[in-house]
Amino acid sequence: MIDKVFYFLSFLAILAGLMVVFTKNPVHSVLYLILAFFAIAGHYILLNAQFLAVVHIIVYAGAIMVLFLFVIMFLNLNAETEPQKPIFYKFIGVILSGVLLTLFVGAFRKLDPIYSDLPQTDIGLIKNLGIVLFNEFTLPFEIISILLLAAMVGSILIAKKDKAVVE
Amino acid sequence: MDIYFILGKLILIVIIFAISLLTAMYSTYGERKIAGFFQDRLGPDRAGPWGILQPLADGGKLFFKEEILPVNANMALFIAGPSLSMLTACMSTAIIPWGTYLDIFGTKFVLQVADVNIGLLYIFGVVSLGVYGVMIGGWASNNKYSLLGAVRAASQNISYELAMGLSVIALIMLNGSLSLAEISRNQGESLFGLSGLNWNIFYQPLGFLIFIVCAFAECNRTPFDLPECETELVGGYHTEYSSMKLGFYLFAEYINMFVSSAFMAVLYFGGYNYPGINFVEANLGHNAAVIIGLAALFAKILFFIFFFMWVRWTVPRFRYDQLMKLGWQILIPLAIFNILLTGVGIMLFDN
Amino acid sequence: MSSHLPLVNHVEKETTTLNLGPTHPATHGIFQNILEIDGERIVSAEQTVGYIHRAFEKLAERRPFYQITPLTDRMNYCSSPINNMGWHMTVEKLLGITIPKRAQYMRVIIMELARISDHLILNSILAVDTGAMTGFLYVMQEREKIYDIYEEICGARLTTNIGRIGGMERDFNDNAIKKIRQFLKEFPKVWAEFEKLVSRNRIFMDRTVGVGGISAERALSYGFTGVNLRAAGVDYDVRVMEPYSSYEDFQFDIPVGQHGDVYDRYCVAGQEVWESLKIITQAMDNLPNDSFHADTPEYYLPPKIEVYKNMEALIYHFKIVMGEIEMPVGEVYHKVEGGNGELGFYLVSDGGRTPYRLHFRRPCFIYYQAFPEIIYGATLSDAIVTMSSMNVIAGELDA
Amino acid sequence: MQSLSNRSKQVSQKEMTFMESIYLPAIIGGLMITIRHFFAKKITIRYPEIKKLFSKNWRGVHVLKKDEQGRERCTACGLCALSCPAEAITMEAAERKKGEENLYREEKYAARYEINMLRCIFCGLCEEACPKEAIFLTNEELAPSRMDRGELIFGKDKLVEKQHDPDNKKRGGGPLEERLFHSKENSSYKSTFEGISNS
Amino acid sequence: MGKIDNSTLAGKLEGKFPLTVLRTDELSDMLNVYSDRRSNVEIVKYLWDEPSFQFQFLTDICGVHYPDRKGEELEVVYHLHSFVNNHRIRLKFALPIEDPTIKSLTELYAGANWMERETFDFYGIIFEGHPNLKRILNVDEMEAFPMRKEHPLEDPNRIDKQDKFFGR
Repeated sequence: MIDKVFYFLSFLAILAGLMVVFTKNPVHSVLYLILAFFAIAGHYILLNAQFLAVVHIIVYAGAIMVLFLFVIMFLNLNAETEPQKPIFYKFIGVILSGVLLTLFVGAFRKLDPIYSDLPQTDIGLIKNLGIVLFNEFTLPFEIISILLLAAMVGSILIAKKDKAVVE
Repeated sequence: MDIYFILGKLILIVIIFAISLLTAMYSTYGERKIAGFFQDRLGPDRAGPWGILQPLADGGKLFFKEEILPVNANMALFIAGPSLSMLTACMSTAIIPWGTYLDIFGTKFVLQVADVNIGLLYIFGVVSLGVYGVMIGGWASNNKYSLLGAVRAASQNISYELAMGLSVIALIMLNGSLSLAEISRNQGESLFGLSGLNWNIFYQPLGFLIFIVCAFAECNRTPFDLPECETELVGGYHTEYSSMKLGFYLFAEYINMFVSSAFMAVLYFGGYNYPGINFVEANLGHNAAVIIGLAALFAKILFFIFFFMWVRWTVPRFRYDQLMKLGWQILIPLAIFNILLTGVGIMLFDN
Repeated sequence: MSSHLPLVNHVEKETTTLNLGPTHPATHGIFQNILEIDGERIVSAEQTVGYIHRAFEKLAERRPFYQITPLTDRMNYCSSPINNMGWHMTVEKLLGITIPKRAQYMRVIIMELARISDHLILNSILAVDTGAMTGFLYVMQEREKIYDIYEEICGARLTTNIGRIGGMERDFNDNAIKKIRQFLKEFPKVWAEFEKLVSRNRIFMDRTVGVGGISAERALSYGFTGVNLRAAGVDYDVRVMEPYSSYEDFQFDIPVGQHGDVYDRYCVAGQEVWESLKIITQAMDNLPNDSFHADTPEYYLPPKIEVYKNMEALIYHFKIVMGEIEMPVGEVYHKVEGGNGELGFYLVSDGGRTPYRLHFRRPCFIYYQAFPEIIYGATLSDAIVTMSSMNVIAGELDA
Repeated sequence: MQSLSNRSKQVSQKEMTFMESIYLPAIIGGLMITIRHFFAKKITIRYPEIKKLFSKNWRGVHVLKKDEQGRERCTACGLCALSCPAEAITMEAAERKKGEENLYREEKYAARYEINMLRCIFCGLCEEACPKEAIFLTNEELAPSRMDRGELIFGKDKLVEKQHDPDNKKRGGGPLEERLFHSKENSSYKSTFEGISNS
Repeated sequence: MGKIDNSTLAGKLEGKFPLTVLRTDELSDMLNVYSDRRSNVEIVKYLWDEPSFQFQFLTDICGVHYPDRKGEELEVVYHLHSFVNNHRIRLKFALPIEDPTIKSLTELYAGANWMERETFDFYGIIFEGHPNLKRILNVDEMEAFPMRKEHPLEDPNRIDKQDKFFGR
């Protein structure tokens, strides 16, 4: 049962990933990317990492991709004016992605498939996550939270300052 | 997993689905009737006694109306938009605890579809997806008003999700759990000598205020109905929609309203708890207490739906930049302040 | 307005053209604004008007004088009695008729009622355009009561065709007087409630304060009159500057604003309703007891009973109805304080049965051209609010 | 700019107090106002069952009146058509023949009398113009609507009243003096015209 | 609040512009000043600037067509208003129909823009220096200038137009 779900999700993720690249319409690309994120979130759930799955959806699908879509919607007001890329860029793109593919294939050949029969653990549950975060990784966690808070306060300040300049 | 468990859950899902659809349906009627009453009018009163068949008539009308598909619209996405809206709106009912459990012939029948331990995060996940329906539909219509509506909806939802999340964090700190069942159970304790009155609203009034404002914004209700404000954007993201696709959008809005009312009731107003729940349980039995609790929860939900409408028919709406300013410059700092306050409170009183 | 300028000028972005109108929920009537927007900021606007141009000035060149009254109904249809009265007074000025005090007071009462109905629509529609629907319906009930009063006086509600050249067509009957008294008693409560609901609400104030402002100099240069000019701080009111129809008898203030923005316009219009109520109260209390029409049988239709019995009356009746009365040669310009400004009638008569030339100075047409300048750099929402607060009425815009 | 009239009064107060600037008091005040209306008496008139009373001066759809003996009053003088600013009235006159005295009051009558309701603006000028008190805008039908535009040209079949009703208190009904009083509720005319006819 | 009376106003104007102000009269309600069309901006500017007048408000612009007056068939009528003195004046400029041009007042009064466009639309009077002189109320494709007297309204008594939809 779990196997079948795994294969389905993997197939979905790969298909969606390919469609991201191959669709002409950037809005469709973004939507396929969201689908890919969902498939990956499904994988997390299979690993019993519910927290990670939900955060993945909230952050990636719910916020970042919305912003992507937001921007693309404005750019794509008329699709006909999309400029044709020169052949040179396409050539470089093919070479670079070929190199990346070789790298991945090489890396995965060395990899032992030890995760395929991962036992059901509760490590991904929020309680355990919290315990780990606040015991083993207290310092990094606090530093990151301060960083985030600083970023948030900074952004609010910037927004306020902008207003003051306009006035 | 035994068969009864699955069967019970299935029944529950069907019932909850039916109830949320029915509530949404009658919310449309309620909206019109309540709007009428607020405005010294009677509202719909022709279809059936007091017009109670009006939602059926509306639904019938929406189903049989001519379907207009704009020529230059992106067909697949044009259809996907309302469907997504409807889907995400219905998904979040899954984790609402409608009661503890019913004891039917010795079998425990839990009145919650899924008690996931990330309950609150699940809500945010689903809610953050809700904007896609609006965005996709607005973009696919190939209409500038729709696009403006979609863009407004997107930025509004993202902005207010943040403040909403921050306001709920204080609640999580207080309860020590993300599970809605757990939060509801915590609120069943006694306060002022009354059992079932340990509601979070008494500890988190500021958090509730932020939450309800954000809930208004997430549901695109006045004063935050900029994505669909008629006087500016004609119909906003659903300008080009007609027949049942339009119906889906409107319906999704009412389901969202139902769901967010339910969450407000569960998170802040004790959920299925009501004053004197222990007394009832001791005297009338467990099942009676649970059913009264269910009724109490529904009363709270209906009150919040009424409150949504009440506010809608009273206040003007914000302007886009003022909305952003309120969200980013007022509500988020306020929510952070609320977290600090809660932290200090927990430190002082819990020890 | 100038505060927005740097934002718009310095950033070069692709703009979008947005057609606001001809049929848009916020264009109350039919006219078009072609907006260039950058995001939500407006970088330029161009108006197209004339969608309901009905060639009233041309039509008026064939109609006898008394048949032009129904045409004026359809200009500012929110306050058509003012237009009617303005037209009657123009013709009376040409003919040199002075009408009795009672008729003048009756006209004042009707005109002020019309002003109330105009301003309450103006303000409540502004509230609707900011999103608050309910207050609109509260005051709309009162507008219906004003229409009931019109109905008692003349028989119609919206396009009134009220009054006659030389006076009113009939005296106020008991019902009308009762209804006016009742209105004077009940309306202040409703209006106070509406203002309480809207005026000091911060959401509404944020939407309107500082939005769509215009300086007094620009307003004068654009030929603003009425509420829009007074909101900019110029206390110009035809009723006070050049009193007509016994306006000099009444005590009232001219409300003025400071910056000519939407909130100023809202406050001025709101206060004018109170002033109008004052005027109506004074007029009702001091209503003289003489005739309701001038004693000019050659211009004023005789009563029916005389028409059946009296040869002269029958002759006059036929002459007036056929438009064969002697009109003096000459030209007059008469102006009244209409719902949204100085409503002028420039009438050239060559002595024929119809006007040789009739030009309507429609305040709305003149001040609406300032719209692109006012909304430059504002957001789309501001443009909507500004448009509705300027009280642009398509019927008057296009004549 | 200097004051032009010395009667100006500054009205708009734009500074918000603290209570106003925190949104909630005004919103709560507004909520209180609306909730009061929620329980107030409703003003809706449930139209087809309950109808609003029209005023005595109501200008509705036209009626071609008959006199006390059931004869049509109209004499086809054409004043109404002339006075109509919308040019909605068309009529054709005909001579009354022998034996028709019980149908038409005057020697001439309107053989065809049509009002195009699509053009009519209900201004009431025809009623004022009529020297024979034949046409009155007293039919209390609201906004005649038909599926076919042709049906909206009202001929004599629709306009002429079925039967004279002496008890009718509307304009144009009842005995002569009362009718006239209704149409012009004033007696100050008399002196005017007496003066003229004497001079 | 100084008052001006019409005779001093007329005298001053005639003294200031002896060649261009043709005549003045006081028909009905206000002072009419008939002047040469080439001087309209100067006169209006003088009336604006002169401290005792200050006609700084343009009430109205309209055209009139007199087909019988040879050489000056069209007439542009300005109504100016001095708020400070609460006084009005009417300026008239006659134009020949072959060359209906007059200078635009848009430099002085922003509000003259649409009024001049309307006058152009109805009478074909060309305002030189107007930033955007095109039709405003009528459709752009229209060729005639409809308010001129050579375009009469149709005869009200014609009977050949029996139309079920639009009446006679």
